[in-house]
Amino acid sequence: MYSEKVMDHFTNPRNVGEMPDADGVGTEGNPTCGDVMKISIKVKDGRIVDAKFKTFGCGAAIAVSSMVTEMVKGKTLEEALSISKETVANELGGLPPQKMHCSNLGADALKKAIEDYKSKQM
Amino acid sequence: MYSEKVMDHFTNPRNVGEMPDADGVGTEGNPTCGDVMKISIKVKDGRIVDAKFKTFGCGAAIAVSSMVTEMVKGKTLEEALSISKETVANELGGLPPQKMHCSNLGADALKKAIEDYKSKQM
Amino acid sequence: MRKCYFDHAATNPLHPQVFDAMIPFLKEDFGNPMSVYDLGIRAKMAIENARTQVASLINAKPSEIIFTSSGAEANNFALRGIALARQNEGKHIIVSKMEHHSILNSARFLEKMGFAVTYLPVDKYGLIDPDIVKKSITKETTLISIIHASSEVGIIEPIKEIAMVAKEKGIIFHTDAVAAAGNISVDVKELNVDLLSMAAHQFYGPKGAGALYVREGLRIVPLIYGGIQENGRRAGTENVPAIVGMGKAAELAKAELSARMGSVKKLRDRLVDGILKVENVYLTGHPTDRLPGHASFCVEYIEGEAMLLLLAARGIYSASGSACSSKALKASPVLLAMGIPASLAQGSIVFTLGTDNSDDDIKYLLNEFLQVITRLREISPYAKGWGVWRKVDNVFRKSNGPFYKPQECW
Amino acid sequence: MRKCYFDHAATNPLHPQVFDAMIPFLKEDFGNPMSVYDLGIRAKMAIENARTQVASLINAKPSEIIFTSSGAEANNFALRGIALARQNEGKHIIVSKMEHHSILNSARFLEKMGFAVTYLPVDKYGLIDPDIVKKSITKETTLISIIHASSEVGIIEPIKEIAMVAKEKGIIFHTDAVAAAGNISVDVKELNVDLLSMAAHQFYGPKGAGALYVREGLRIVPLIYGGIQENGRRAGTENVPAIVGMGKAAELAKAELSARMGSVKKLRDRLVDGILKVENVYLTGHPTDRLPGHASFCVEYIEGEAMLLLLAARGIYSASGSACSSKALKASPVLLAMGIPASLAQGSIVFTLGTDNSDDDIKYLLNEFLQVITRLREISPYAKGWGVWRKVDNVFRKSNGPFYKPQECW
Ligand SMILES: Cc1ncc(COP(=O)(O)O)c(C=O)c1O
Ligand SMILES: Cc1ncc(COP(=O)(O)O)c(C=O)c1O
Repeated sequence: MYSEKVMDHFTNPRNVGEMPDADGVGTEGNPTCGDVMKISIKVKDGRIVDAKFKTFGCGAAIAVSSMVTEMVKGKTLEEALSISKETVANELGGLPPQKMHCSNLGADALKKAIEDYKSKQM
Repeated sequence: MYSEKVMDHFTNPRNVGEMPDADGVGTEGNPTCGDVMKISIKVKDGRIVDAKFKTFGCGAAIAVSSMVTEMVKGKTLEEALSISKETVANELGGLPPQKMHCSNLGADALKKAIEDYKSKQM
Repeated sequence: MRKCYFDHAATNPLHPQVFDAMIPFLKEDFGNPMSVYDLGIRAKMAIENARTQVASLINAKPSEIIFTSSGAEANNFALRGIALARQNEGKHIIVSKMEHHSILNSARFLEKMGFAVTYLPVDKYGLIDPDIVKKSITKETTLISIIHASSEVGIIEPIKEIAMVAKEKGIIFHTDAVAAAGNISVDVKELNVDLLSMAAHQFYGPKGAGALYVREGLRIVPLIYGGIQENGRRAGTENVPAIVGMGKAAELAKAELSARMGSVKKLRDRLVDGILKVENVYLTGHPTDRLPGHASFCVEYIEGEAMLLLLAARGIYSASGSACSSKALKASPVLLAMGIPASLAQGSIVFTLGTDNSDDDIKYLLNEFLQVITRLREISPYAKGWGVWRKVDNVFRKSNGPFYKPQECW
Repeated sequence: MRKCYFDHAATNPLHPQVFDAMIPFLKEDFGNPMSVYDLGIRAKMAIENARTQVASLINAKPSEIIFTSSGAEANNFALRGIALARQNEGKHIIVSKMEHHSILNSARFLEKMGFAVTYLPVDKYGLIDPDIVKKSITKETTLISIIHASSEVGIIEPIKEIAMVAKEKGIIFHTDAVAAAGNISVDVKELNVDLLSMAAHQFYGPKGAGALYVREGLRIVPLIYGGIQENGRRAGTENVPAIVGMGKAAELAKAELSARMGSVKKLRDRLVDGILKVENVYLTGHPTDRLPGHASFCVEYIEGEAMLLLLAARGIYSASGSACSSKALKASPVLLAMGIPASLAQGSIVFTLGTDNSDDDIKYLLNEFLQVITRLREISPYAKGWGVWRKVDNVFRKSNGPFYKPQECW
């Protein structure tokens, strides 16, 4: 069902954790209907230098979170904002169709984290 | 489906034939709906001394005819008239239920043959 | 004793390669295809592979195949599923008198539910006239279902022509191809049918697996409700070994179809030639538009079950449409619909050939058959003619003309 | 890697003796049971023998058993077949919220056909109260259908008591015993039920064979129309190998029932004890009235599919009622009906044991399970509590009382 890459990120997720000194934090989802992702980012000179996640959810949700935190590191905020459900799924070698919608919340949580960061700058 | 005895009488039927000098002939059944039996008897001193049959029909019908012609030989007319569907079926070691009704016409054909004989005596 | 199985229309032996394909799913690969772990995924993938194989046999897309447990289930599903799905558009359906019980009795169920059903007549060959189909269509007609090939008399109906009639009027068309699929070339695109039934055990696959082709986008009401198996259209834990077997059987049938048809037809023609040499034996069904392995006859003056059992005692397996040979004790309605008199229908005997039959089987059959007929005719009171029953018979002969001089039409 | 199959509620491996019993019918004994010659008779006799074996397992008469292709088919057949047969007497039926989809979705179909359906509520254990059943009965009620045992939470319902309620009012009673039959003692006479569904693959028999018990003399409308197979009540060429396998599996289940129940329960109790040592893990279903091999839990703060897949990666097969683990992407309606909050239902994990499991399997499971939970909780944002979601959770805890202190109730 899951690609090898999904299984790899699910069973050995990268960047698990909280970030006490996060510059931005975003949470997406709802445990009563499925998956929840919480992404924390550290920003320096307009670039995301570190990212961590905590996820409540299925294998796909964990793999997506892991992949998003990997993809985002070193990217400018603009670049990071261009990450979409599709680009994450592609990086993972595809996701089962029924998982595309519900468990693929990484990009959304990331956007929220970036917004959080931006709102704090204002 | 059929008992061994039925199969024996079906595959090696006794007393097949017509009887040019028959004392009585009885036919029962109808080829459009299934089986037809024609039984011819020879009567001497109130006893059936010979019987022959011709049958159009299934295995059970042929076995029944063969058995009836065997059973009847040597019997008085009264004794012969007491032969019923059930006694024939019992002699054959039983018949499948659905065959009891349609293919078990031997006793009826025999009755008709005896009636034929009797009507000729009058 | 020699054993010759000439009853392939009843069911087929399993192809050894089909057997081999099934075994792992009766052993280590026992997972439920709905399970999300590897054992379930392997079962699910095996089913999807089988779906592709079955689709390929009839030139459909895999997503257009719904697995069922039998041909009868596929027929019930098609007839009732479409009639119900479209009942707001009309409540009239059309079937023929050649249909299998699973169509006829589904139609009768629909009648009880308020549908009107037309049962189309057939000619002496069992042929359905597309023009008669056309004339039977009303504004209320939503579905036409016609058998592709008859397992009783072997006739192949003009499905493409009838489907075209349906298409012209925008009516859904189903064909019961249970006896046809895997035995002759069946292509849903070329036939232009909307639904098509099939059963694995008719082409060397296992019992317990059938399929309904449903053209993409067509809505059908399920027959078996429950979980989301078969995309929510047919519930129940999938019979994985049987489905895998059906897939393999379809793959083999596709690869070997023309070879099988050729060899089986050659034997069949020899069989028919031989049997028609016997006096007062008539071919039933169409002389040329028939399944390649199908040979069906009516033998005058004797009864089918008796023939069948004496042949079986000699190791030859066949079928009959006589009343006595059916467990329902009714002569085949198909034979009667073709106008065959009931007395003659009692003499029905059917040989259906398969890839397991050889030339020697045919020789053996012809020899034994003559003996059996001779024997039974000796026992029959009609061996010299139908006597009082002749009248019926003569009327029939006249109205049916040269068909019953088989030498002329075969 | 060690392989431990703890998903017997999904499907069972085939018993080796069942496999052996089936093989001849996949090979030389391939005849159609409707055929009147020896090959057909052998198949027919094998089916009748299986019918006797299945009947004997549930203390029924052979003539009261109708073979189907699955548990789902048996359920559809029962619900719709009785509702239709009795529609002139009333159009109200009663089912519970614990039912399998094949009952629930059949009920919904009947609703579309103009029937009224009551879906009975359950308590926190999933228990159905006979008094509530009684109160739901109207003059229009013709059928009550209640699940015997749930494959999701293992609870065994008070079928005998509910059947008595139905009997008192002269209402037909069906029980879905698919998860129960062959796993606990099921006796139709003692339970006094009118209809009962079962499936072979739930007791080491094959997929593709189920059965519906129909009390003698009870009229039921067929689900699959066609020929006279199964006494005209279920058409389609019989799946002889699967039916034979079901018979053998029933015979073995009957002979070994108490031994199987004993050994499986011992392992299950050990499993439950071990798992409930983990913090914030709750047993679902009833503490004592449950299937002997059934252990089901909700694990807080993590999700079922993730647990299930990490376990599977370690060779441990289980199930979950979480939304993400179901192909329909819906959390188990059964868990929700029991009042379990949706967030907690996501943490559903179910282990169902069978005769192939050993003590070492349990040890292995407990060890790996702890690791998997620990791991996933490290990843979870809720490991220290539900945060804003706690409110829901607390309400639930209060209303559900001590049940969620499993130490007290197990
Ligand atoms: C209680 C219950 N009813 C019905 C079914 C459906 O049976 P089947 O999967 O054989 O269709 C199941 C399946 O496991 C079940 O557990
Ligand atoms: C034309 C036709 N339709 C339907 C069926 C029923 O198929 P099954 O026996 O698989 O239920 C048959 C059976 O041989 C058949 O020949």
